[in-house]
Amino acid sequence: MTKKPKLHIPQPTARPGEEPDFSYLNLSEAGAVERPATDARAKSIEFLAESLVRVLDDDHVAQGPWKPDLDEDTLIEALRLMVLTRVYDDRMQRVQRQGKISFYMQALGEEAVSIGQGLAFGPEDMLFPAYRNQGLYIMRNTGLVDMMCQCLSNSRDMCKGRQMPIFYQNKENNLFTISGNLATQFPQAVGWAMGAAIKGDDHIAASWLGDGSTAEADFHYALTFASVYHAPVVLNVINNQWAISTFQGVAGGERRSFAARGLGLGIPGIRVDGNDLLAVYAVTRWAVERARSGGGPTLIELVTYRGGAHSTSDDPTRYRPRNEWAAFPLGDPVERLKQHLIKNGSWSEDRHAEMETELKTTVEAAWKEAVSYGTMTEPPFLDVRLAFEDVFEEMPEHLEKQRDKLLRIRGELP
Amino acid sequence: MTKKPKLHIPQPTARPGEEPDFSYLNLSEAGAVERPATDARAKSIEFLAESLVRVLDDDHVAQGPWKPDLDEDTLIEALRLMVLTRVYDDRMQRVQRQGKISFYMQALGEEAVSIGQGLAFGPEDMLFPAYRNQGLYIMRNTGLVDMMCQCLSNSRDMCKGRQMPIFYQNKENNLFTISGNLATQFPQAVGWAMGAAIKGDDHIAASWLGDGSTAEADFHYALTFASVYHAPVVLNVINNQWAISTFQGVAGGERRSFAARGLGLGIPGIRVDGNDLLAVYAVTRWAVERARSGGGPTLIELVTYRGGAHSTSDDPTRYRPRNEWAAFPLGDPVERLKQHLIKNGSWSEDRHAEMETELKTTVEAAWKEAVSYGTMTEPPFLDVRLAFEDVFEEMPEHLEKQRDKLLRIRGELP
Amino acid sequence: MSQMNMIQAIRSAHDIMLEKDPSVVAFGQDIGYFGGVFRCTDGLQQKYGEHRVIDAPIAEGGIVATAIGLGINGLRPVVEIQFADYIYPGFDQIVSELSRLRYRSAGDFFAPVTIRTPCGGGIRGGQTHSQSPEGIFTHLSGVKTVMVSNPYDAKGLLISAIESNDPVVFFEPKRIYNGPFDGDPDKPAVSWASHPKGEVPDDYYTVPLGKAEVVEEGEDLTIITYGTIVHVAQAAAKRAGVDAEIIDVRTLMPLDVDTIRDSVNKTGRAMVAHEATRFCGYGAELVATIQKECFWHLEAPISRITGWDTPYPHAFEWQYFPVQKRLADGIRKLMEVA
Amino acid sequence: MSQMNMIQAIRSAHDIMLEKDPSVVAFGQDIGYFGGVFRCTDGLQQKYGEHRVIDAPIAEGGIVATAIGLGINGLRPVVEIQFADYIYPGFDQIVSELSRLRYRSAGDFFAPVTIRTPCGGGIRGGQTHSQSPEGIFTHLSGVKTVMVSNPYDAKGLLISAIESNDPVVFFEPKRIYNGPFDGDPDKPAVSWASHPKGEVPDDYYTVPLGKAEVVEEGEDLTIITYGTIVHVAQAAAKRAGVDAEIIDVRTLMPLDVDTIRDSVNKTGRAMVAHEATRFCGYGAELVATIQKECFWHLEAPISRITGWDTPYPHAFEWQYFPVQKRLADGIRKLMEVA
Ligand SMILES: Cc1ncc(C[n+]2csc(CCOP(=O)(O)OP(=O)(O)O)c2C)c(N)n1
Ligand SMILES: Cc1ncc(C[n+]2csc(CCOP(=O)(O)OP(=O)(O)O)c2C)c(N)n1
Ligand SMILES: [Mg+2]
Ligand SMILES: [Mg+2]
Repeated sequence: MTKKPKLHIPQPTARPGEEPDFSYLNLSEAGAVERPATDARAKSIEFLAESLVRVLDDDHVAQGPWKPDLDEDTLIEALRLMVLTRVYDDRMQRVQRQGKISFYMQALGEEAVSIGQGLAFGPEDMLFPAYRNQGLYIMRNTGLVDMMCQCLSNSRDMCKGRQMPIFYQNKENNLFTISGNLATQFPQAVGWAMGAAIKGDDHIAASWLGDGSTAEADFHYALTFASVYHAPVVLNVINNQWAISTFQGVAGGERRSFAARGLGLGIPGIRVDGNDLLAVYAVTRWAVERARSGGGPTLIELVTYRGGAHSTSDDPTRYRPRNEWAAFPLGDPVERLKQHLIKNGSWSEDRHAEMETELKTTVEAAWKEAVSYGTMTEPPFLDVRLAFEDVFEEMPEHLEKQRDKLLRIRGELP
Repeated sequence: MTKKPKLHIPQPTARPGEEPDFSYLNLSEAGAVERPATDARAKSIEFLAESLVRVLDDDHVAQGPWKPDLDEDTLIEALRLMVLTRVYDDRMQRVQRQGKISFYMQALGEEAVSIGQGLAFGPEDMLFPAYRNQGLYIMRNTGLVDMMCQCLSNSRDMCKGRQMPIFYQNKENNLFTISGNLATQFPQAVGWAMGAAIKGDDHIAASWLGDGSTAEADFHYALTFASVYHAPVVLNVINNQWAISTFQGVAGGERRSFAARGLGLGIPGIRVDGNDLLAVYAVTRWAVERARSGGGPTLIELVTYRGGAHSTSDDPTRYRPRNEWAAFPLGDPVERLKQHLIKNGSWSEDRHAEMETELKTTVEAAWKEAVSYGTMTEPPFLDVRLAFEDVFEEMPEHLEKQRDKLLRIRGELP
Repeated sequence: MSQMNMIQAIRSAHDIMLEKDPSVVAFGQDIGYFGGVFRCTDGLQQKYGEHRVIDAPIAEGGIVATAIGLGINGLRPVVEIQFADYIYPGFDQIVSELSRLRYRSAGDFFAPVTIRTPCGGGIRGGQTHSQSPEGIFTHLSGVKTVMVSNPYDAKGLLISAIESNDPVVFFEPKRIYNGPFDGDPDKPAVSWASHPKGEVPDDYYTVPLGKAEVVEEGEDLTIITYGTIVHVAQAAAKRAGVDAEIIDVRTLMPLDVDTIRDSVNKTGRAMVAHEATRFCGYGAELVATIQKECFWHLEAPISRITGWDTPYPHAFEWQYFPVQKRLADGIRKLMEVA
Repeated sequence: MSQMNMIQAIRSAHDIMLEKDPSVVAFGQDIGYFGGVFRCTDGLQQKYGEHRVIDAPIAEGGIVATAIGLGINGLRPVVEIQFADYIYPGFDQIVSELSRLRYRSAGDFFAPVTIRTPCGGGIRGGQTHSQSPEGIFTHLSGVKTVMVSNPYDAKGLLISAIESNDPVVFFEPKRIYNGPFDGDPDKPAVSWASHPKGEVPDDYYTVPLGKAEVVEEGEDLTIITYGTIVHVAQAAAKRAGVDAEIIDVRTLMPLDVDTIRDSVNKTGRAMVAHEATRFCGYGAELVATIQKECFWHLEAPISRITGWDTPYPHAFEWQYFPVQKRLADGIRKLMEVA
């Protein structure tokens, strides 16, 4: 090969040792983006996919037509849930470092996505979360102890020891089980929504995936089927700028926003400041109303930043500047909502510090309780028979035999 | 289920017994659509994905900025190739009906796609055709006898008996082997184009698929990888209004054009009158120049109509009006180019009739020659040993053994 | 009772279940208005409406994925994949989601999806309309796999599959949709009319998942097979003049080991036959199971007669297919082992 | 010669081939700038440039498809699928295109793609980071399948795979990337430093595709296995105090039948072991082959020791995994058969 290669290779704006550079982010002023009616024609609202819906301005004041109608209590509760998510993450990250659980993934910096969006759905709307949506489980009352027991694969594990940490579920509260396979739940949510429409129900579905995951086939299936059947579904791309080591350009983000992906199928896209809880809520609520009233699917891109490592198996200092998060122009979602509430006079640094302490205590107490149900290395353990159950509704003979063989090897059967 | 279902089910405008209705087709006047520079920014030319590039007007006169610079000889040759495709199709359709070949698929009504687009590429550009692109093989000198021998799976079959009829290939002239699996070749073409760019070559790639096939994952992969790596590739959707029994709305065509599918990834889309050879050529040439000069991928939607059955296994009268083709507003591509040439004074009904007779004779002679190399039922047959070759570069032992076993059963080995 | 071919029997199963259970929906390419390229759902959209019998986009992965979503939402989807050769784009959703959903969620979520798909060759379909990929589904934990060989079973097993809360991959050998095929390609096609299993009850009935059937009793050897080859084996045994016991496995996973063990222990000789390629095909599991269960009774090595380890070649279809003569030769050889 | 772990050996194979053959390109998720989540391509983009070692979007199907396109255009792609559990979105392109391309085009087109992927459990990866799906690839006609068990073979076989004009699916058991694992989870991890196969030539060499290796000679029984379980089998045989012959299959397809036949005919007893689920797993083919080839020499039924027919459960990882004790028990039992 003597000729000069000319394949375009996407390049992040900064690598370790370089200055962070977010000039590529197309930002709008808070309050600047028009809010169309929820029944606006898809074609007429394409601008929403390119601009960035923001409510909170740099002075933490809510601005413009997307400013949602959320009362003080709700906002304080939202702040509490975001902080709780962060405190929970922090605790779990640390117990992983101590070897108590095998793996963990934080949502650091992305808390407004789950909490802000979660507020916009009705309790019977079915949510298909991705692995960084722990906030959805927390806000839908999954119970910290239950979530911790899942991560511990202990005797009270909701998954009966079958899943790695963080793969929660909450059937009662209409939260689907998380998959380790990226994007697979996206078209499933569309199918669920189609089912609701077939049954004549008013419920809608929603799902989440990351910027990197949009390259998967399931993203395309979801958009295509949602478009064809006009399914009542809210599809969300969490653009936290990074997949694992590859920046969002490797998924096509260099050329158009992720919110634009469905335009060619007639699916409205909205790009929103993912670190602005008010904007996140407002945009999601818009999409929820649209879907529920027969307006079909919406694709929302939440622009945010992955504040931590991809997972406890990852070391981001190898591929991005250490201080990138600090330089991220959309800031920290917790800090922004907190300052907004302080500005409004509904909150204070003291109350915040108090709440943080309280939540740390809550999480600490939950952890104490959770480990009392066992850990991977300390009893009580799950009964090993469970490894053979739920493969099918009823256990077939060959699995009974395999189970008994294992029990014999373990000396638990003669 | 007592509630009323409300899932949107796409509906064609006419079913058997009803009046054809193409009012859903968004048509532009011939000559009306602007022709941007080949290096125009994707964002600035989105209108091309919604309008319909047309050159030939209702009076068969070439109009407007897309009017290509093709000389009379080239146009006559194009006409000849279209007619040849149709005559070939007609002959092969009939021999299938006679049981001489097992299967066939016509391109009736879509001849301008292959011939018009084929003219726009350089000989070293690599083409990845779909099964209704026989015109590409014909125009790149595949040889009618060779094509027929493929359909016959006879002793001169280029595929050595391994493929059903119509799955041609022509390596020498840079035509890839056709796959029975829809859409799979689309991202392969993108990979080929990426390879050309890696090697620093100037060659580009192109691929084709149908409206129905755009729902497949491979369509998404192709667009995504083409966008990410800015691959020099021309991607073509042949929108002939129908998949098998499902109209293009079941693939999402109700809401946006297929040309628009890549806009959300920054890929320009052009919607073109697929029955207007001049427009087809002009648009493709534009995309070829853009790709070759580093402008990246283009998605072209060719609006046409499947004049015949889906295949010889299909009966379209079960699902669409008999007279739909006759009512199709973009007419018959052969007739339109013929009338254009007559109008220009370069052609006449007589010369046309003469050419048709000649081509029928040519095709007839080719068929005679082809069957002399055997048919499925008459010798010479392919050597059965060939069934075991080319699974791998060298035959592994287990296949040698299986081959020998078969030969022994057949009494061809002791 | 009616005379039905396999297409009619499958249609009847749909019809009954669509009628009986409002949560049943049929979903697939060309299955709605048109009634399917093999006509298995003909007339059903007209009867049950467009919300029950739904035309799908050409995206096997999307079909399986959205069917899972329908299933989670309380519906009972019966999916048609137009040809088994085109099931692979849906493979990830089957392996990674459908088959493991119940397990990973400790029983909280499951999707009772039935995936029907025509398989097998003998119709000049070449390498992309002839495959028998059952062996890659039977390796999965969490889906049941069926291949039917006649109209009676097709209807009864399909109803069982639809009613099952486990996902089922349901293979229908297209060569025998219209009549049994005895593996002699030179003979004219026959219809189901003359076959006892072409007599099918009009009403609801089930054939249980997980049970093989002894279709011929015999003493000399046991042929374990399924799908089209059941008929080939019957004819081949006759041709070889051997008193063969023939087992139609029907449900490939979970496997009815008892029926097979009892038979082989009785005859002492076993042949495993299928149309799919041999290496790591389903037959390998049958052989492995038999050698373990019947080791001390075996008088000869278990033989395998299958498609060759090549793609399905268009021109050499009948050289690829395990035809009657090939089976008969194999039977004779197996009987000769002293 | 250097001490290398399996990651270093695989990196060295890439390094040598990228250097030697300008048509070789590496392609996969996170393999470029970052060097791969398991570090197998660390430093290679820096050395060979961004056009030779390319970060890919998260779309396994798209990666395989475009790699085929690269291959058709004369390049020699070495693809990494981050975990074997995520290979299924690429399955259609592997089955329907990559494996049959040469056949369907009568040799005119082929794509010399190597697909590397970490497989297997024992790292607390749960059901989506632990799978061993080799058995669904070995059933395909037209791809070769490899699973390696040590650094020396990993490098030599990977070079062979890259140089092969046939597509190769290349499994790397991640549990033994950093050291052999003898199947006793309670023992501390060991490194490759003390293992003879951790001695790896720095330069180019090949280990041929299609050849098994006898890693222990013995008289009492033969254990046929591959990947991680090779080490488990060695330890288990010692633990059981049995003079076992142990065969590392290495290339699963095409299979080196001769080596296996000779050994089992000598010992008269065979055990097949792998980590993948049992039903229709690769072991079934091994058993079927052995029973056919060695029938008259077998003194006991061939035994299979494998993962159970369930997904890989996070908490019960060591109950699922065929641990040393399980193999040792199986060996003893097999020797007891009179
Ligand atoms: C099908 C599949 N391929 C690859 C992986 C491995 N993997 C896990 S997370 C990840 C990156 C995902 O990035 P993104 O979608 O942006 O989500 P984020 O982690 O940023 O939230 C990858 C490649 C996987 N889990 N599933
Ligand atoms: C993966 C796959 N799924 C299904 C089929 C069966 N099939 C063959 S052609 C066809 C319709 C394709 O329609 P379209 O893409 O519009 O192309 P057209 O035939 O109209 O040219 C279908 C469903 C196939 N060949 N491959
Ligand atoms: Mg991300
Ligand atoms: Mg079409």
